[in-house]
Amino acid sequence: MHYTPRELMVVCAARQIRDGENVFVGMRLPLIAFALAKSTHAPNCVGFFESGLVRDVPSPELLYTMGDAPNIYGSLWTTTTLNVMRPMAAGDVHLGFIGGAEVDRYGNLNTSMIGDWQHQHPKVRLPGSGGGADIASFSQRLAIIMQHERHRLREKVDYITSPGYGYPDAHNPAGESWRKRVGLPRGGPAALITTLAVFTFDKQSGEALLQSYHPGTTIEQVQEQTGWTLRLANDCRETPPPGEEELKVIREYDPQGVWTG
Amino acid sequence: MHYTPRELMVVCAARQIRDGENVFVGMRLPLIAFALAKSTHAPNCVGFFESGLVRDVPSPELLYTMGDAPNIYGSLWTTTTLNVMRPMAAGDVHLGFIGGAEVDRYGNLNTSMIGDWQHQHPKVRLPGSGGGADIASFSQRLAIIMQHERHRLREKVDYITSPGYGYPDAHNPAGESWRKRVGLPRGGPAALITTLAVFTFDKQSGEALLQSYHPGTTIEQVQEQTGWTLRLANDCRETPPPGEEELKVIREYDPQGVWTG
Amino acid sequence: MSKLTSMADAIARYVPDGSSVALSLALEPLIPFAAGHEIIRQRRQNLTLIAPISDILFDQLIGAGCVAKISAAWVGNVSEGLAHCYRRAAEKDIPRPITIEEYSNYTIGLALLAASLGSPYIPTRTLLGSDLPRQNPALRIEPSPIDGTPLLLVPAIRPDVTIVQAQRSDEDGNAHIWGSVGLSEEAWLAARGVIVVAEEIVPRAVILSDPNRVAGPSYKVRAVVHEPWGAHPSAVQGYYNRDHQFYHEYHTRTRTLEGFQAWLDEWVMSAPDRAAYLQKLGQPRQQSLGVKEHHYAAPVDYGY
Amino acid sequence: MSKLTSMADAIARYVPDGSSVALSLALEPLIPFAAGHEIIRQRRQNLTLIAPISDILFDQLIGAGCVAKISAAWVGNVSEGLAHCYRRAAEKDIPRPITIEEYSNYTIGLALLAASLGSPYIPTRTLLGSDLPRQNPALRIEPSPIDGTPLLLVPAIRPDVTIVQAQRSDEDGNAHIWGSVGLSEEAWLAARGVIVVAEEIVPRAVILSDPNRVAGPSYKVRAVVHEPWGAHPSAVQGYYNRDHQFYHEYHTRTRTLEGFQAWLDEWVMSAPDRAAYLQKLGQPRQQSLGVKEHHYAAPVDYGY
Repeated sequence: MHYTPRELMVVCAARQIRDGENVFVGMRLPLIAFALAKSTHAPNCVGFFESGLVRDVPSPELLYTMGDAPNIYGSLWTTTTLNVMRPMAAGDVHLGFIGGAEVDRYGNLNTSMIGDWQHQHPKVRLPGSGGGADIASFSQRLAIIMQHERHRLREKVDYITSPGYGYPDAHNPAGESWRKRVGLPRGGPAALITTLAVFTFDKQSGEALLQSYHPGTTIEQVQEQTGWTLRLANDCRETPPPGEEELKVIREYDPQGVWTG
Repeated sequence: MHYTPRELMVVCAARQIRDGENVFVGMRLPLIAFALAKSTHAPNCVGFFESGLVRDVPSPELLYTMGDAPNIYGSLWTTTTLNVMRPMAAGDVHLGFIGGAEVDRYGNLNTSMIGDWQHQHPKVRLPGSGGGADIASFSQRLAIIMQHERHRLREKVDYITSPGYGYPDAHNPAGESWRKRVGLPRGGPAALITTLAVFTFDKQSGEALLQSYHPGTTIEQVQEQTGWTLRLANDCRETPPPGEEELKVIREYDPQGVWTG
Repeated sequence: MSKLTSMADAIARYVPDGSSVALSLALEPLIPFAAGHEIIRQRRQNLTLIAPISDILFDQLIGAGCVAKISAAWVGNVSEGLAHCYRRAAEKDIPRPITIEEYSNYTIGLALLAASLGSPYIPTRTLLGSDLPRQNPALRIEPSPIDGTPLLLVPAIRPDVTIVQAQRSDEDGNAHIWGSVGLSEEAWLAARGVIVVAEEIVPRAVILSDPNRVAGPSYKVRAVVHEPWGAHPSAVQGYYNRDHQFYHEYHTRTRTLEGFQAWLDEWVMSAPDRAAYLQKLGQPRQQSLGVKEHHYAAPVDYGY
Repeated sequence: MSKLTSMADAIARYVPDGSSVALSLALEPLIPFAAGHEIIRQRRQNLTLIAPISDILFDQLIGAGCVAKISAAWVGNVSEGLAHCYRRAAEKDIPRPITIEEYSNYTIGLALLAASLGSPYIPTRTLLGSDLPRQNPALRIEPSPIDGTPLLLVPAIRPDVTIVQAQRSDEDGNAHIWGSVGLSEEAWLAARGVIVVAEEIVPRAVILSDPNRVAGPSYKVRAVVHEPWGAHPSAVQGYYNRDHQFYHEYHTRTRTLEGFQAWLDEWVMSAPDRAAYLQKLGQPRQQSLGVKEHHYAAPVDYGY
């Protein structure tokens, strides 16, 4: 059955959600992933939206922004931005989703500036963190969703907006121990989901491991489009394609393919 | 025209309120003082209640507690305790009222413990600060309302719950400079209103000055009931008695004399 | 899934001996007396009680010997004055010694706020120069790293459980509270778990029709207890008014230890549950406390 | 006394050159575009803009040259992506250089919270290991006085004025807001003054019938502006929906400087006020954005 790369990404994102989890949901693909997980394997997950919303059923209509009126209607709690982020800061959010312009092999994410920002004007000024850096700092697991292009998956990002596993230095590795060193309370990237592949992370070294490559691509093609030398997960294999039921839910939610086309 | 000591105290308290001020209102007498000021010289004052209320008209019925239902009805804002205290912390409350079990010549107030609390059980355990210590710390002016008895107006209180002007030490005076030294952002006692008299305070030395003694008492009688040697304000005189209009408002609000009898 | 349980089960399961419990958070109204009385009946021990001001509920829990520690701003009887059991415990260790960590309303709020923010403390300028920082070992004074001026640091307090009295809730713990809410929101967000005690259990659709009025996120709710008049003698806006006379009677009857024992036996120990309590209170008295005049909120449209 | 004024007067009096302005606080909905456009028409200079995320309003104010500094978490076009004027200013100083102090949504919220609490800063554990503390000189990392672990200290931000878009308000600035409110409450309490822009002006009794829904204390309100559709193209729950197409057109038309100028002239400079803007927008488009289905909140009784 035919499907688009974005539909596959939504399916991969949904598979990150476990039943009963508190999920900090971003816009676009994660939003649809939340809807998909709810109606398949994770009926009891709860979605948090930084505009000030908690809801446990997908919005009745496709959203262009999380603040759209249909997302407020039927929510469990409509409140302040701080109020929905406070539980995340305290450790109650299991999984957070974010996207970015650049990511590096340690899962550090840049959504702020491309270029040598410390000494001159940035080459490209991106919108910035939004809630991304907070989600990356506070959620127990982070799932990153990105377009897979060689200039986006880099050895080192120009600017760390959302901390992943940092970098190794002369004496210490990246990874969980780096997060502890800098003072982050928990968490770290659990998955990097791209148009070509899915990566997991080695929490000790902090490095991305190729977990699966999407049907129609090869490890070689993924390497070509990746700015660092791939390390493979032990069970690295082809990404299981979407099931019919999964595609059905996605297309019911986004019939025009606004986000998944 | 006859009036009770408490009615006179309410009148004296109301005279502390200036038009247009934000007033942190306590219970009992200050509450009636707020109602009196509103309907006489300060129609535009606004009342703050720590249970989480802001209102600009007195409650339609006499209150036993600030959280009574009639006090919520018709309020400008019903919210959290922190939300009504935040403006006070930021300096927006002009006048705050509190009562206490003990006060000393520097306007330090004790509502916590009588006796040598540091080395043994307290002789009397009082209810504690409530919001009192915050009102004393944050409001621009503090008005203290108390029963005038020698054991209550002391040279030095056993425990400072609500800071007034502190104490002098070997090198520094009490007063405004003491508040600055300990780090209080502003404020200090402006008036001590008792069943016998009204005191103001010398902000430099922090000492209470007898401003007026109530009709029927004398300076000597006030001194007898006061645990420190009185200092008189330059214009110390008899307290102007309540006007007819003032008593009318008080008795409309508290016809049974529940608080003012 | 429904979280509806009896009060007895909710307290038995979620308020074990030694736990720290935030309750009586809205100051004078919405005090969960029914929950407190069940804690007493189950003879809970070594509790830490957390609240801004607690009307007479804390006095009852202290007098019944359930309490080891109080972290609060005020323990008394709002319309009457002193709390006799609190005095006996603090002055004479009767029925048992209690540790008192004294806060102000603002600082106990900041302690709960800090926990809810995942922050170790909140700096403030209240209580400087007062004896509370000397009395309460949790509070500390440090120079500001920004300008060196003295700051009071109020460390986070994370209750094991917060008991919230609500007007109405659905079976999952999505609840509406209105009227003055005190520190209910901070305590809900700061706590590890929440027990909701509601005057009414309503369909989910009623609560979700007004999501801005919801008291807190229901994923934290462990139990929902349907307990009409569960807050008596305190007030519940739109349901019943404060029973001032009851507070007066309590004040006069509990001056002596024997008087308190008699009061406790009469109103708590010999009333197996809230139904029995209300029967004892009697219909006429409930009627006299009931709502005389309705004042409904203006309509609000969540449509699109 | 009534605080009703025209938008022109409100901006002229309360948003002088060089002031710091918090606006666009509810993230995507309730963005005060009408207020922003009046700021542009009055050619305000050297403003500091404060918000969590700002949809395209900040981009317009930057492109029009009103802005010297941005303290925000995100400046872009939520449904389309990058903000072209923001890029031109940050990358090429066009039309003028701007200082950017980058925050996250949580930390800009904490900065406003700190100001509203009268606290110099709030400590937190977000952003540690990120480059924001290096980019933003206001943020600093210090060891916790409690356990020595690193903490990010977020200093207070006190806006000169906060502009709040509300569904309804009375003439004194007692206002109701519903739907997601973002940081509106923090910004209201943190600011020196507040301008309320309301879809409807209603009698005081309507607002006071539901005091728990009031957005903030009205003593802070300097001006109340009655501006129906003042938030278009953003959404106002219960009044109109977000005009996604408008954001798309803006995104495509403002890629070039000339394109932006043309857009600005067409929608802002040559429309003297909101009425003219709406005339240009047209009835059919307003109708298409209007509420199709009403969803009213369940009744609430404040009676006693």
